[in-house]
Amino acid sequence: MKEEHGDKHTKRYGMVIDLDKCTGCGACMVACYAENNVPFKKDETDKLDSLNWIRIFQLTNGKPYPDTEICYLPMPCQHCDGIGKHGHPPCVSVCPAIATDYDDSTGVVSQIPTRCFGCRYCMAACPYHARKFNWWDPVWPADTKKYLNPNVSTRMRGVVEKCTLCFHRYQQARDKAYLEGREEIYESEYQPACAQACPTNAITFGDLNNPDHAVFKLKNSPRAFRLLERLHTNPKVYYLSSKTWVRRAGDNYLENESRPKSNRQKIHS
Amino acid sequence: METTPLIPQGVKRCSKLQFSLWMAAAGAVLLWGVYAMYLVWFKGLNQTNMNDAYGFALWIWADLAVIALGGGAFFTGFLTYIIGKDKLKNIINYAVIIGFICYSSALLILAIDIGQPLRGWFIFWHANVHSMLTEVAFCLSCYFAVLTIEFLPIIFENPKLDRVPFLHHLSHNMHRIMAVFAATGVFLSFFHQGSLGGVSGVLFGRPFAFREGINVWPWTFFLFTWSAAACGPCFTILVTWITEKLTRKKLVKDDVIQLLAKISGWMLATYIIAKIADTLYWAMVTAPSMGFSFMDFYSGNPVYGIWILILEIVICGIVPAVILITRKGREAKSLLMLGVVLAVVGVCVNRWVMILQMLAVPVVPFEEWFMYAPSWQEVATTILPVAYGILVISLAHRYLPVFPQERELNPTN
Amino acid sequence: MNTNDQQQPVSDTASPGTGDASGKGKNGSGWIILLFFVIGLIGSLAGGWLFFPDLLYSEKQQPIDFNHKLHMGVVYEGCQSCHYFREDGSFSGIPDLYSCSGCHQYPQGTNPEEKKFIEEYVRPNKAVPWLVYSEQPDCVFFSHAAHVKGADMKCQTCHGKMGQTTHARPYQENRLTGYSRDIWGYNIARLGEPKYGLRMKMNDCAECHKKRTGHKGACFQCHQ
Amino acid sequence: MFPFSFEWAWDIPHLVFHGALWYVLSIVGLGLTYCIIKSAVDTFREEDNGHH
Amino acid sequence: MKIDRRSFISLGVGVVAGTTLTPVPWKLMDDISIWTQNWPWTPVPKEGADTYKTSVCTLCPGGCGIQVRKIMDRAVKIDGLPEHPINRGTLCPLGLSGLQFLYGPSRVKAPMKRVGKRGEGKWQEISWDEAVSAVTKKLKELREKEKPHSVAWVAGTDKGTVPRLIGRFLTAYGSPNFIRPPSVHDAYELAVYLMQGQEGAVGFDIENADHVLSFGTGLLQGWGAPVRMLNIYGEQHDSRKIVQIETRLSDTAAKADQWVPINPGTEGALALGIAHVMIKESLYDQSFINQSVFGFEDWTDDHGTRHIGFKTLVREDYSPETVAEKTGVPKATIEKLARRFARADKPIAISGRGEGLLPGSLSECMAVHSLNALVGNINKPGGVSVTSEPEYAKWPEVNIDMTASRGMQQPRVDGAGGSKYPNARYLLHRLPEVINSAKGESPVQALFVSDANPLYTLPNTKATKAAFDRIPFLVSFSSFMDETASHSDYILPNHVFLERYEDVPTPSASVQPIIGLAKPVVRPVYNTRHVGDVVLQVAKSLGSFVEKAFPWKDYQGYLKSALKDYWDQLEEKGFVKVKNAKDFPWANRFNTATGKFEFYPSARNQPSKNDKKALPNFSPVPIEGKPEQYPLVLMPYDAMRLTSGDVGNPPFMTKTIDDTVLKGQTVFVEINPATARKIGASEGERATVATPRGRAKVRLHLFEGIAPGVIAMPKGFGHTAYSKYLAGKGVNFNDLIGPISDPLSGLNTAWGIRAKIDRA
Repeated sequence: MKEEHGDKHTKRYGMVIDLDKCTGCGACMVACYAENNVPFKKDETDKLDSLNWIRIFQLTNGKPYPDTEICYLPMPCQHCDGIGKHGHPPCVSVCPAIATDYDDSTGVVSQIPTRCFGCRYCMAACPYHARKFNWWDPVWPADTKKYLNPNVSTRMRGVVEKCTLCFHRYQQARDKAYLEGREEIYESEYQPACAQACPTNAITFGDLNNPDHAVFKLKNSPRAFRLLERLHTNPKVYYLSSKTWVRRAGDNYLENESRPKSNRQKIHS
Repeated sequence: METTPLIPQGVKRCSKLQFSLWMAAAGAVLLWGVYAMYLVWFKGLNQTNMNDAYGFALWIWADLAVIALGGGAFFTGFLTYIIGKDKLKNIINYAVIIGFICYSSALLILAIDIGQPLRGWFIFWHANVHSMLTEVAFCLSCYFAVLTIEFLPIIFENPKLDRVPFLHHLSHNMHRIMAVFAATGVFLSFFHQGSLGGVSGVLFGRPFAFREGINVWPWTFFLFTWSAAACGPCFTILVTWITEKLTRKKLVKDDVIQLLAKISGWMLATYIIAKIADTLYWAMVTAPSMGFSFMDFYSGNPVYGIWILILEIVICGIVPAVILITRKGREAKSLLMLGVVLAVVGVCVNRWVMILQMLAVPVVPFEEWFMYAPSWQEVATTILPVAYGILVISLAHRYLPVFPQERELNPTN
Repeated sequence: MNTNDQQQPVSDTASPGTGDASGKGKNGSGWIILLFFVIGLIGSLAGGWLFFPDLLYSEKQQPIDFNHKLHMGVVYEGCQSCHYFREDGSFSGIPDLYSCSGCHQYPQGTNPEEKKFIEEYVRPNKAVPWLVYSEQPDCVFFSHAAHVKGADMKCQTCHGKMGQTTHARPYQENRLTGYSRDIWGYNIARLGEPKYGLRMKMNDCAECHKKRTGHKGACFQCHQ
Repeated sequence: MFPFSFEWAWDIPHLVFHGALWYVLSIVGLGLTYCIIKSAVDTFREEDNGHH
Repeated sequence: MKIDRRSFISLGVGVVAGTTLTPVPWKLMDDISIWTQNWPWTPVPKEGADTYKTSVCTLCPGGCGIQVRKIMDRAVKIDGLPEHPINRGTLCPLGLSGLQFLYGPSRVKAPMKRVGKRGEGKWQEISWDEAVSAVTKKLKELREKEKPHSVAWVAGTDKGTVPRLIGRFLTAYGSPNFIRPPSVHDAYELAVYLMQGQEGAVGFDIENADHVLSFGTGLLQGWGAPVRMLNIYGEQHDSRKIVQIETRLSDTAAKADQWVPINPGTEGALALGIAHVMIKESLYDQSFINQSVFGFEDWTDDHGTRHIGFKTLVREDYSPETVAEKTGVPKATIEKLARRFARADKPIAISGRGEGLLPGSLSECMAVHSLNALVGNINKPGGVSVTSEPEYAKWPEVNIDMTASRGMQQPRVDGAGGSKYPNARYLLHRLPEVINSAKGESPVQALFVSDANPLYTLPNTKATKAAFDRIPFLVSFSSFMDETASHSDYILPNHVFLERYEDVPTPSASVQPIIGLAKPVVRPVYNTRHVGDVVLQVAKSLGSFVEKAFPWKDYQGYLKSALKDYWDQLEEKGFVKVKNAKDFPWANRFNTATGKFEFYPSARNQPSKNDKKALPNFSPVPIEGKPEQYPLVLMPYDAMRLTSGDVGNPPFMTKTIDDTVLKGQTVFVEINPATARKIGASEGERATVATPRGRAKVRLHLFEGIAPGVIAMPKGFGHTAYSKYLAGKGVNFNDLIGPISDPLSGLNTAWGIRAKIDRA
């Protein structure tokens, strides 16, 4: 199931999220808002009308008290490598105006809000609901405009946005490398805001193709799984969990299991 | 009754007052829709009940439905000009007008639906040729141009316009090469109807909609074209029948209707066989390979049960097909109309399922079904094309010689 | 008009079959229609090509008439003396007031513009609202480092002879978008040699990238 | 859509897609142009011939 | 020539045809699109050189090091400081939201004077001079009336230079009423004072512990220094076992290696049950118990009276069978818990519920701390120890005048340290009751509130408000329009932490003493002033002795003089690890009368008549309400994404909250599906929850992780002030509960209240 893509020379940035460590504290979400100029509204409780580039889901094993267990699962854009060949995530080929593409050199799935004209086809295509639509004009009340990050453009109403793996940080790291005459970018130089903030270090980020990066080893852990592997979306976000029910909740059923009658677990978010 | 030069000679039309009242009623509905459209354009899509799970909603369904129903134009055109079913010339004008209405509505809906209408042209300029939606946009626009070209000569046949020599000639010349336009229209329709099917069929992140197929075209590509060809003419028949009821006169001879119904019937019958085969393959092979069992798609939610599949395939597929392919069914007026209505409902249900149910089905195992009800703005903008269609049909019927057989069927003296 | 309409046919029918000329006269309406078509066509063509560009842009003067040539004569490191790279690899762009007042705390010469600069900006410690000819929209991430350091390009390649100018030319701002005219180019059809440096629409970037690297690049290469 | 737009590529998908597009557009455009010119000529000829 | 309509149509056609061949439509189309890409109402952040400033976050007692990214003069992002020992480069959602406090919509932008009725929201902006003179005038007046002791000051903490400054001011002025809001550390500190004779904060060396037995403590939900806890949890995930004893499957319970569900309010009993097993099976640290404790075995006092020891108590009263019945924890589980705890290398037992804003019962705290004594893991690496505050520069004693001296001799208004509660230091929760029950004028004539929001955080909000309404002069120093500020007479807004200097004392519950320094990262955004400076100015304008007590020009000067040796290092790095602390200098040195760890605290004035009451025991805290009328038990819970203290939840954090916790403006109450079934309720249903103290409209969330018969509700909602991004959302738990004073300590112990649910 754990397919490898691409040769060793191209980078494939991705993350490994250790669900055993994630306590659902929300630091990744807030770090993301702050880094990426994600606006806020008075009411953000409609999670389908709430801009979140990474959202934490709460899963429960559904067992009655006191055998109940819960697990938090942070879900950013999965930056799918896609089906079959390199660079065909579900969302990219459907965009009629090439507002999103797959960067062969880094594996990042981009989203360019200024190109996007808001048809939302990519949102329909994404099984993870990682893509969010700007239903409203963003508003920054009082003096909150002052904290906007100049490295990330604010988005306007009527376009789709999503996690970029903080690609602007890659751009900045690359600039520095150019200045210093380097080809390589260090692992620590390019880390997205969520991974940087995570107080339990549940999020590890790096080049999945690079044996020197922490994610390289982690992704091959026996605890590793990816969401909905059977769709062959081939995500670059890996999850680690020691719990079978969690791994089952990530895929519809596990590889070596015979197919249950209805493979959908009754798992509430 | 009046006989201003605007109204074609030798036909009866209702009084100006009656016509104005009728138009005012439809106009009021239209205005309501226009107001909603204004709200959506100026305040944004937050006026709808769409959300991040329901990026496509009522409008897109309406879009797909009207395009399927407008398929009567291309298929009737195909039969008339290319196959040479001359009899259908008696209904082709109306089919074209209905198609024109459907397609202009579809374009309008798309313009309302997108988040940044002022950038809508990006779809052409920055076209991604791999996207089904790009193909839809191009073919839709081109076909709309073709439909306009097909509609124009009918407009020029208005007595007053016909007096303009240039328009008279233009109308004549366009008629002469109509087969070329019609053929182009058929070509375009084949692709955009198909691409609309492809829109959901290619989504390999959506096991409910995903279909295997040939090369880049999923089975839904062909099924959509097929069903539009089957059900579009049924819609033409239905609207013709409604027009006849409203104007209280016969406009098209029965044999014309029955010929069209018979062809539709066979199209529908073959379509439904293909659809059943497709459904079986999807339920038994495609979906399980993606980790889903058939009943996952039809349980665990308050609305979408197995009933919708039965409705689509049996009640609105097999039943109308049987009615329309049997002579008895076609000849009994009420049965014929039942068949036609079911076919129209069937194709609408199919489009609903492929777009709205697709989005309702949870894919990530820890998500729940997504339910959605449209806001009034969505309803209003969806009804807008209906009002607009009524207006156009009323104007066309009053001022243009749409039905060649009308004079014969309704002698004025 | 109406009466004309009614009278005209009478005069037309009054002189039937008077040869070609009158035939044309009779059918003159056709030619007049054509004439009007041509008038409309040429008029709009002229308006669109000649007057529209000037209507679209407003013209603004720089706050200070800056003399690049003069400065180039006294600095040691060329453009990068003032337009330098910061340590983190980002590009400083237009120097801030602090950089300028390093030298211009007091007048270095007798230039009235310098005097104005010191009085209006240095003394009150107010940032100079320079108008940037090559300002890109916010969604663009342009890496000077990649071009200047990575690809070893010269400033002049894109910015033309900016360093040799003795006066700050007027800044033309698109009334709709607020952008400098330099981005689109001074020729409305985007033809011919660009007047000041390169044109800087995305297609212009793409053209050069295609030529030099063989591909136009991924979205995120230049967008943020 | 045009060879000078950013996305244009001289590859098979583009050539097939846009080939078909331009083919269709040409047919429709040429057909329409033909009709218009023919009708204009017809109109003038008719007027010249003096019958309506 | 015939010019007719057709000519004009033709002209039009020509114009249209011509225009399509000009740039006009195409260029406009492009430009209009570019306009939509840069709508003037969508802000474009300005670029510029970026710099990083290090500082310390003061939004909670965690004291994390932060680095603030600045673009020109704007602060644009707060990240964790990689070299800071507490948070090691990471940060919690609250700290990450810090800039929303700086630039956000709830800031008070200038000194304000109330012009309407209290709480009406009508304010007049005044100058700082006016503000200071208004305060001075009132204080002078009270001194003239010989009532300096009717002044009280509620300050967020009693550690650091600002509280010291305020304390010094009150002393010079003549009031004993410096009050700190309650927290779990009150109980800890009291327990170690009684059992170890040591005064100071209690530190838990969890970094080096290998087994943590938590009695409902929200270790991963904001307890102590929250990021430190999360760091520890994440980094040494496999080498440490966490056992969480809790009624509800909290986030901590969910992430713990073992969750032990327990009947609410019986944690103390379980601790003693575990002690029973450890003693019975001789699993305790023999050498420690034999050498370093008092009151373990039975003993005889000087009068020859025989007293029972801890051993006898737990063997008699807390057998696993009895405890199992009380707590609902099976006997076998109790035994296993005891064995695992005892056999661990470095086990730590921690008490106190949730994030720790509630002191809790002293006896429970002592019972749990007994376990630490049984394993001898006190004042050792990997154990529990008492840390003292790093020493600051000493200041000259305050010389006070007669008025002040008389004032200082008055009993504290909250009763702490008085005859009834001699061991308590602050009892803020008693203040409303004291004021409300006073005959005649309020014993508090002027109340100052800084870094605290008692009108929100104190239990029984209604009574608190009534009490505050009786205080004639109410001044808030809040930077934000919080509940207390909006009900006060004057608001003298403090800088927020990113605009001011302030020392940050050792992070809560940490062993390593650290001084942090919050520094002005940006210039003050609004017309605000450091509370320390205001105190100095008020002192100056009061003149005479008060003025003389403050020889400093401004707060910064005062701070510099206080931090003396540390200053340079603090300025540079932002924090200082105080050296001597690592050696655990107090190891095994207890300052009790016996010089040992005392199970039987001799610090209590006289030996209790009832030994069983004096020893760590289980005396269940009664909760309000009759079971017949209120069949359910309502408990609050804390979550990392929701602040429940004086700092209102910032919009970013509110945005992260799940839709099963808050929907629209309504909060969810968690209910077990079995309990819900009994009342016929279903998921998401609207209902009213009623307690003896109040009613609230809520929705129900069916959650398997909550014990049947218990319902739970998050703390931190129900704000009435701040901005629209917080106000009006959900219910303040304090509206539904009242305080219950611990008969021993006076501390508030109310952990829950009986409740019922009325379906809407």
